[in-house]
Amino acid sequence: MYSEKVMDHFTNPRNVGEIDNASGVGTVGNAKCGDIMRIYLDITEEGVINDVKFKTFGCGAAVATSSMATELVKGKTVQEALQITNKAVMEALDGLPPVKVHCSLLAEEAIHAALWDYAEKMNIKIEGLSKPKSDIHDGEEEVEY
Amino acid sequence: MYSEKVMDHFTNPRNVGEIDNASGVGTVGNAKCGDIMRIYLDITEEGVINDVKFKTFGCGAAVATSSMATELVKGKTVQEALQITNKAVMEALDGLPPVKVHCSLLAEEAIHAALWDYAEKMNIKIEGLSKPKSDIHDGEEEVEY
Amino acid sequence: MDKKIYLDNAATTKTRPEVVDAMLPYFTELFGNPSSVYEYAAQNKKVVDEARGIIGNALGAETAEIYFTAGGSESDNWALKATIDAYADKGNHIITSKIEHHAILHTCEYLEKHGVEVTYIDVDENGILKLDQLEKAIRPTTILISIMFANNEIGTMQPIKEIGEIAKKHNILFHTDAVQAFGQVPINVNDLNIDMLSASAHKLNGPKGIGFLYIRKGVKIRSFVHGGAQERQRRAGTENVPAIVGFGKATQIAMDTMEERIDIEIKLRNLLMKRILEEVPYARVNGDKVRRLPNNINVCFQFIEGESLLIMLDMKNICASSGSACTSGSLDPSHVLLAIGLPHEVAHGSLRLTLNHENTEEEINYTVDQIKEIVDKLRKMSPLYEDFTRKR
Amino acid sequence: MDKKIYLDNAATTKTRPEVVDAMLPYFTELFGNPSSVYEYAAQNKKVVDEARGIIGNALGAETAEIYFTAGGSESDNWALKATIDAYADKGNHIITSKIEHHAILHTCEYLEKHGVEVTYIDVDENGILKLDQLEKAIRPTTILISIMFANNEIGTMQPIKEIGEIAKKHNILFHTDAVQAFGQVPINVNDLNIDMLSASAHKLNGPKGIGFLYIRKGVKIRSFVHGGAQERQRRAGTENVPAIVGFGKATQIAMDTMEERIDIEIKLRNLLMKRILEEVPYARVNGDKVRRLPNNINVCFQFIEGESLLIMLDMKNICASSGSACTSGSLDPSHVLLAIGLPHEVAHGSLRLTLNHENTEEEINYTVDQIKEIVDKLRKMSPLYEDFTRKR
Ligand SMILES: Cc1ncc(COP(=O)(O)O)c(C=O)c1O
Ligand SMILES: Cc1ncc(COP(=O)(O)O)c(C=O)c1O
Repeated sequence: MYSEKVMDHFTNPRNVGEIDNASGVGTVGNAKCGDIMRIYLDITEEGVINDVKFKTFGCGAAVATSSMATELVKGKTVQEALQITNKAVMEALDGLPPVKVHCSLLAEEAIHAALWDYAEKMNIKIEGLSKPKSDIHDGEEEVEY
Repeated sequence: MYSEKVMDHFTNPRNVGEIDNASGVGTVGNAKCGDIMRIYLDITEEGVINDVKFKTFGCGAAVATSSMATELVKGKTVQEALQITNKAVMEALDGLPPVKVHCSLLAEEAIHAALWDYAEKMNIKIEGLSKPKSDIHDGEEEVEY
Repeated sequence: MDKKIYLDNAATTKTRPEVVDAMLPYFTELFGNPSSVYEYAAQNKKVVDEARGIIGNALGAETAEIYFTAGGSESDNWALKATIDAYADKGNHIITSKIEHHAILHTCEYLEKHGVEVTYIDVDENGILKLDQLEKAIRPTTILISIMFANNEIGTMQPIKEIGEIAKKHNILFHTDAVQAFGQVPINVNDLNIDMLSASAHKLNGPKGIGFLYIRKGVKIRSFVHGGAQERQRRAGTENVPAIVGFGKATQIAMDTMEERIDIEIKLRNLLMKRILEEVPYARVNGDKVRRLPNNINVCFQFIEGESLLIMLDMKNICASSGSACTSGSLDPSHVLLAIGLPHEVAHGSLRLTLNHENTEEEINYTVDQIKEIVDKLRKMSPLYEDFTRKR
Repeated sequence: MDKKIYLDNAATTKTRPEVVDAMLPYFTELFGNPSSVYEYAAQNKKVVDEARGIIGNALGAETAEIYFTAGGSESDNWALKATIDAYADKGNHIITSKIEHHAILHTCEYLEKHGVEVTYIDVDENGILKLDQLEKAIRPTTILISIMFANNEIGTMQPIKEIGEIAKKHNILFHTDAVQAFGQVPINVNDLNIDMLSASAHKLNGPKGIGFLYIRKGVKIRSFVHGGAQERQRRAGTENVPAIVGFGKATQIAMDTMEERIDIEIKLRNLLMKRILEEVPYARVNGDKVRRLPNNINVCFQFIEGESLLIMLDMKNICASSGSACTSGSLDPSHVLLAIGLPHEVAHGSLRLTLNHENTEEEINYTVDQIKEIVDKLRKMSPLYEDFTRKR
């Protein structure tokens, strides 16, 4: 059901991991829907995205879009990163099945959330960026094993 | 669907034909239901069924029951013939499919109708015999070809 | 003849060996459930959609407008019952004909018991729908016209284009039971303004137990069988992959060979018809002479009864039918023959022969010879014939 | 492994080669319509009734109580919708469970839209029906209790005998969806007071597209598919002779081999379960430990999502499922896992492995090895796991 590019990014995801003391961290999605993405950004003083890592709980498309989104923003300026839409992510992956389009939206949102966190920490305002809306703990309780 | 006996009496029906100046003729059933039987009886002065012939318009079971019924009454007295029930006809044929039981009833009726005709012609009353009820032309019109 | 002569192709057909071959891998090698996530099953999803594409193509329809079912009966039930459900706000009146298959008629009877109003339009003596009666029957509450493409007993083909136009003019959905027509004659759902169409694979040398309902995009009927999300959530049940593949293959072959098959069938049918009419007295051909399925002949032999005739033909190795095979359990006189105005006793004497491209001239000639002999024999036994000859 | 390891036998099974062999003659040689009058087709009527007899026998039912359908979904739809129809004078209330297959649940939703009242009984944390809740839910207008025999996701088998007794005590019909149980575990409809039972051939190494509904003599439900007089006038449509023959054969083999298959499956399942629980941390087995289908294991791996797991297993040639295959199109968290009380995120991480007698120890060991690796890899990517380890 997935393109070769999606399968490639799913099985060999780029930039998996965490960044200690990241410039910005964003987590979007919620467990109820089965997709959670977290993006870590390392941004230079010049406002260039020097490094990016992600962690994703979700389906193949969620992992692949996270991976591709990180690839697309890496080395970009904050403003350039803001321009990267879910459409761009999808195109770079040679498309997604219709039921999986929301994953690409989530990837876009995750980048924005990380940038918002960065802006808050830096106490700056980024043109065209608004507060992320998703909450990963929507009505879910912890489970004991 | 039919027993061997039924198939035998259907494909080699006994006593098919007419009897000129028959002692009694009975026709029962109706075209609407797709079954018409006519029985001709030749009855001696002693009241013995000397000869019997039939004609039948109907399914395999109708033909076979007519054939068997004629065999059963042949050589019998009128009183003996009256005792021959549809059950006897069916048994002699090794049974009939449930949907075809009415054919054996028709055969019984046809014998009775022929006996009734005989009684009327002779102006006698046969103990235990009542007027036949069926009419072969129930609401049907002739068709032109 | 030692060999069986099969002249009952309207009842069912032989599955073509190529069709069986196409099906076989999907039983044991590629048996996966198309709804599964893994690649192994994705192949099955693909072949199901390929078959869907072949069928859509055959009708001038889109792939996504074809929904697989378990056969013609289910498709007919679905079309009628789901329309009543989905368009309840518009009305509760259905128009159909008196000569539909029982899959339509008994569904209508069921619906009538549930408050639906049904008008049954008459046909003329050749079985052609009375179009003026159809137009007059239309009410503001009419939501569906369901008229069969070709009749299973007498082979008459309806003026589908005209019916489609009437339906369209009045903004009423048009369903056609094309179980006897699909794969036998050309059909284009757009040219004919058909909104829904039923078909069944086993009538065109495909497997039994698989059919489809064509549903035009925009028609809002939902499921008849509720459950899993198969068939784009409109028909639940694990996809019958081998049968679907077989249906696709059978459709492909049917479309590729349609012209030559029609030629063969018409030639044989004309021979059959000519010889019967010339050589058997008091025989009458039922159904329209022109608007007729290529492979169907239906004839009444006066003074004799159909089942007897069938059994005697059977003993000569000839498989034929008297009325619809589905109702042969009851052997009531056919509602179709009564609707074209035949008296009961004549209707009882009907014989349906439905040919296929594998039949030969030799078979046809042998069959006519047997019919002559049997009809003669049965008439000699018939009290109706006796009365008739006496009267003359 | 080069060879595919098929661990999704609850989705569908391979048709046994012997079953295919039994079916083959009925496509091309003995293709007649069982409803026809001639001898050639009478043979087909005979084999259909033989298959019916085998199935009746397997259930302790009479031959005449088995009605063939196109599969489990149709059987479920039939049982529910026709009961509502036939017993409308008694009431319009149905009781079912929260963990039924969608063929039941979506039919219930449809019925609710049409004025029927439905009570969905809860299950406990192992998926066992709450019998006290069931008894309390009974009303004077309750006409049907429909509770599945065994669950398709977590394998839990219900206390069918107790449910049957409750139904009988209150004079309510009892239907059970036994699609996952028929042919896998012993079932006797009389011992268990079952009035109606659904099954589907492709779950027991039979062909797809054929199922049956057992209807106890005296239950007055009529047709769901209206039309021809097939199946003693209760289910219209030309009989799917090859599939019916195949279903008979598959049932025969399933009954003959049941004991040894159960032994093999339980042995393999215990190995699988033991190794997973010992070697994969934060894994939890769902469903009842004892009242459980022999071939089912359902396990949740916390912090990871099912589809990713499935795709990675697929790349290792392992076919598995996460929730019902029927709903994998949507990949919503399974309603069954939610009903046994799992939180959404855990339900998302479920894996269903359903074995069959052809699986080997080697396959199971390989599968566990792969699961370990993949779960580990996915957890390393998971923000939920990151949060969990941070908190510790
Ligand atoms: C419990 C249960 N009921 C019903 C069904 C539906 O059966 P089918 O797909 O044969 O229609 C299934 C299988 O998908 C099932 O597991
Ligand atoms: C015109 C027509 N409609 C519907 C059907 C029913 O099709 P099936 O038997 O495949 O359900 C038939 C065949 O029996 C038919 O001839």
